[in-house]
Amino acid sequence: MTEKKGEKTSGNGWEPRIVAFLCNWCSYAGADLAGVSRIQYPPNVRVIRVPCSGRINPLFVVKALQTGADGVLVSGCHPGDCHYISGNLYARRKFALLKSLLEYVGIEPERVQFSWVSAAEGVRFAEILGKVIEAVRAVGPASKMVKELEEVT
Amino acid sequence: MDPITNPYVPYPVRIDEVTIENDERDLKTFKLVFLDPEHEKAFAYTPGQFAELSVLGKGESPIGIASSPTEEGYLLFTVKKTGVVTGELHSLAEGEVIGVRGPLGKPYPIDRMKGKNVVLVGGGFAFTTLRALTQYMIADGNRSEFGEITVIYGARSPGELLYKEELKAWEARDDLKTIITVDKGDGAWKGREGFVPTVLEEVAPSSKDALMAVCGPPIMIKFTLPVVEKLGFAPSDTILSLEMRMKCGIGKCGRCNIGSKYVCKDGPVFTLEELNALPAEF
Amino acid sequence: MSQVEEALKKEVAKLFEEETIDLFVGHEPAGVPLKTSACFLSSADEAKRLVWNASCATNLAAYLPQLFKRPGGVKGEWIAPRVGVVAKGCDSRSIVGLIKEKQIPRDRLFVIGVGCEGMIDRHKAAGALGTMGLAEAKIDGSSLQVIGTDGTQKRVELAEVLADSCRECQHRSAVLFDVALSETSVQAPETSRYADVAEFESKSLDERWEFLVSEFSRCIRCYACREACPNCYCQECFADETAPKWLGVTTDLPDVFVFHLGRALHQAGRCVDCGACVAACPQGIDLRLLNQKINKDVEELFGVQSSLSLEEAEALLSFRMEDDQSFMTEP
Amino acid sequence: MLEVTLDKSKLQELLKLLGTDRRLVAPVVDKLGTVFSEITDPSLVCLEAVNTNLSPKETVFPQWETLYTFEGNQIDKAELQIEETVLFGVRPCDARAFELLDRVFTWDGVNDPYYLKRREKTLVVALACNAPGEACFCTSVGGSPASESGADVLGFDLGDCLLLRALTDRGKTLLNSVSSLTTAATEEEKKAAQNAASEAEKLLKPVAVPEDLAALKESFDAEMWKELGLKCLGCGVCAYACPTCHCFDITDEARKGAGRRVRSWDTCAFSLFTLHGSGHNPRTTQDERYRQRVLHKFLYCRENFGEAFCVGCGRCVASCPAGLDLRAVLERLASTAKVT
Repeated sequence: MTEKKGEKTSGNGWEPRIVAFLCNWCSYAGADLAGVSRIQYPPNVRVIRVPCSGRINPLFVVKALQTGADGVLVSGCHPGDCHYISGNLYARRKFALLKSLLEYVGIEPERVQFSWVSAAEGVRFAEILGKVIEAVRAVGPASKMVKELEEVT
Repeated sequence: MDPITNPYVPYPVRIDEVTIENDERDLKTFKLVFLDPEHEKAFAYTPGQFAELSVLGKGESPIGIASSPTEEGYLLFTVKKTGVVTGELHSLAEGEVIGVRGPLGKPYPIDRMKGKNVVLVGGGFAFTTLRALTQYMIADGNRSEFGEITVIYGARSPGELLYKEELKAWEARDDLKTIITVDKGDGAWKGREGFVPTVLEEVAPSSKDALMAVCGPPIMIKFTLPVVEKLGFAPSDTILSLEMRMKCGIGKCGRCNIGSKYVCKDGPVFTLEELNALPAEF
Repeated sequence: MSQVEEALKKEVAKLFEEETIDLFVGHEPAGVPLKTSACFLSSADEAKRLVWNASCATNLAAYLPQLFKRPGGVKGEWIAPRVGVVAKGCDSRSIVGLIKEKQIPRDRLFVIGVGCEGMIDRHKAAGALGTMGLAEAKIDGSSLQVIGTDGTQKRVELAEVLADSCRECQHRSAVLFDVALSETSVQAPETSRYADVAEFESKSLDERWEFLVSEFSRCIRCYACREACPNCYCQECFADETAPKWLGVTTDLPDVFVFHLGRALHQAGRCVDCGACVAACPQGIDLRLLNQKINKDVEELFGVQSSLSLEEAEALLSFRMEDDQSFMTEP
Repeated sequence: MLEVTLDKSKLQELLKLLGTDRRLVAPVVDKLGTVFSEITDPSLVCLEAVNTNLSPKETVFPQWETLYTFEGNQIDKAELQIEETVLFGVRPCDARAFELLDRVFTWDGVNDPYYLKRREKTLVVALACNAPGEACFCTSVGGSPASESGADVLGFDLGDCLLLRALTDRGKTLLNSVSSLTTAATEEEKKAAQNAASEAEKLLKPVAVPEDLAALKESFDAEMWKELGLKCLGCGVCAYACPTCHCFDITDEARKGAGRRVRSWDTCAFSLFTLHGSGHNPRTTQDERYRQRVLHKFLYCRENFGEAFCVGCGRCVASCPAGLDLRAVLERLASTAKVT
């Protein structure tokens, strides 16, 4: 994510960059399944595998936005299916607050999205990701929280 | 931004050689070569001084210069892996370029040592600038300027001793008394065992016409100083080198002061007499 | 409030005389008008230093955790002191939170509860004088007389210069105490709770962003908000961590945002809206806008207000199977 | 000595003229009083407040600045570019602080190119005080409401007009460049300026500042630091508001090997300020850190620079969220030779 400002905002050529935090036990496998099943999903995503959606510190999402991600997708196991019994249920509370707070401060709600995808739901993963990418594409490149390192003097 | 005129800009140097110093592999010695001979000329130093090693993107870390100016053409720094910058340094290979900013601080009082007996007492990884001082004093042409030289150096275990090959060469010299000790030996260790303060007491170097320099971890310093005093070394003849958190290294950033003295510019080398006049805040 | 002040002094003196406490934490006057400072008393005669008035805005709970830490250099057995503290509604809620988070021991604490009619926002009071400094202030019933450094005199209604937190406060009397000196029946109307947040929510996305940019561009990263906050007791704040490094140390806006968003998120289910962060901010940043938003969401989504009782689980340390998930993306 | 008078009706014109081809920085009204800000509209300049909320040190020593940028192991060769600046409406205490900062940034002949370049490019137009602010004590620390130290021009507010006195050659050049707006000051006006300053001086409450350095040294072990340390929250308000505090940090910001090395304000009040990589910290408690701040200003700086690093602006007193009052601390230190 080091592209300079100019490259990022160039009109038609611009492709949204999505960071996806995926639970190892479900969504990550779901994404994998989508891959091996030859279900097409866009290449705009960088996947970060986490042991559980409960491991996701809301700061991961904030930090991703600050370092230039145009969108963030967080995906975990459906309620009741958590490998650690209830990690996703604790996480859900944090995510609800995070999503609301980011929109409240003025970050487009399209940029940060959450979903439940099981290991068997390759199609669902591809559909959700596609939806996220299109939503982010519609709001354009992120700029509000992005830390630029160009010279400032 | 020119490193010669701007004290915040490091000189670019190439890592010429990396030596793993200890069994734990968290101590490495970096041999650094200046890319620009003008910079090498500008970097005129004396044992006891330090420099900020700079890894762009990670930061800087103040490290004592382990080489002596008598070893021409390169600088040596022995670095312990403790944080972000030193961790990054440890991951670098020969041939890569880093920065060196300095030389910084006051060196050992070499002029005062001339014509006198010199006792150097070092412990663990803090031995680096004492190595520089020893190399300086035994270098061709310099040795005759000093009286008897005694080096007492200890580490936790044989595997933790720095500069192992060099120590052997020192031990073989007859114009240098080298005593190596470890807290606890292993099966193969044939040398001395015992803590540095105890060994110092046993060796009991005379304080007559002599200066003493002590470098080591705080706990070693604590138990060594009473022995130094017992041997009759005056506080003004006892020299220590301090460590302190630093950033700028040039007396501006306000981080390393002990009372009105700044370790970066007034130190890191102090006499015990100077330290005794400062508040106990280090 | 002067009767309460007298009662407080008596109570504290008694606590020392009866050897119930070793240390008392209260408010004493500071060197400038409308400002008080935490004070740490260790004997009955010192009780006369205490004050209780509309400038005791400091949340004293912030000072408590340090008192229960073994001091450096103390070897062997160490017994924590028995600490007394005067607590208005918000202080007492913070105390509840700190007990629940095991930062202070309930059994070494003696809480004197007092009712609170709201604390003066010093900046608002001084603001009545325009850009002049505040040389003197006198509370006179329900009004406040302020005198500027140029001699200008102004009279303002106390209600107009109360801290924003106090205007919306729902819990003015201590929720946890060993002895209560006074209670107060004054309470903000239920309807006005979160009024400031609701108003902000009604703005457009970009208006909200622009407003916060203007607020946060004043931030000088002094961390007064963090240090004044009873909840910010972390040994190492995420803002100071270097591995991972969450944010830079500059006042570059994205860094400032990460700091304040991170801090607000760490307050989720814990903030009692005491206003300490706002009062501490030397730049007048409206930090409540973020904290109260989270408080509002926590209450609406999970039905919890922070730290009202020792028994209730904190919002983010619990869940319900049926928690709202309407925010999640479906194909 | 060049002394001229400017009718206040021409103040806007003066500011406009000063801001031509230069950056003009002056106080404007902000949320909590006034702050120094770059001026594009001179009508916003507000000279009424005694002290700005934060000091003007930001102009010569910004909260953060890029020391240099880099890519890979290459440091950008470009030299620092600083705009010519006029800093207008600085109070004499703050101007005096520049003179103190100069000493640190040139200490022992080691020059700080960043500070010095900004300082060299900044003309300081100070404005004498007619009345003290809420926590002012400049006269107790060697200053005065009309101190001339650190400024190029000193102005006096005489009601309808400003008397402007050139203090340096640069100041003289500056006043000459605006001579179309000014008239030579009359003897009466000069006298009025002197009177205003001495009247203001009378209004300042004296604070006993400890003079005996040996006694200050003894105070290192005083009990009072413990209580002050309990009160001190360990934030950076006092240091960041202070015109003479100058401690800083150096950090790198980079992505994939490209980025910048920045320096930013830092303070001895922060617990991590002196933390060693080894985990050792020479100042583990807040009382040690608060003591460091006070003794650095009133003992160590005196030993090193011959003067206390405090100009009596009172900002630390007015803005301390814990209600700590440096004046009271000084009184306590001064009250007894050996403080317990």
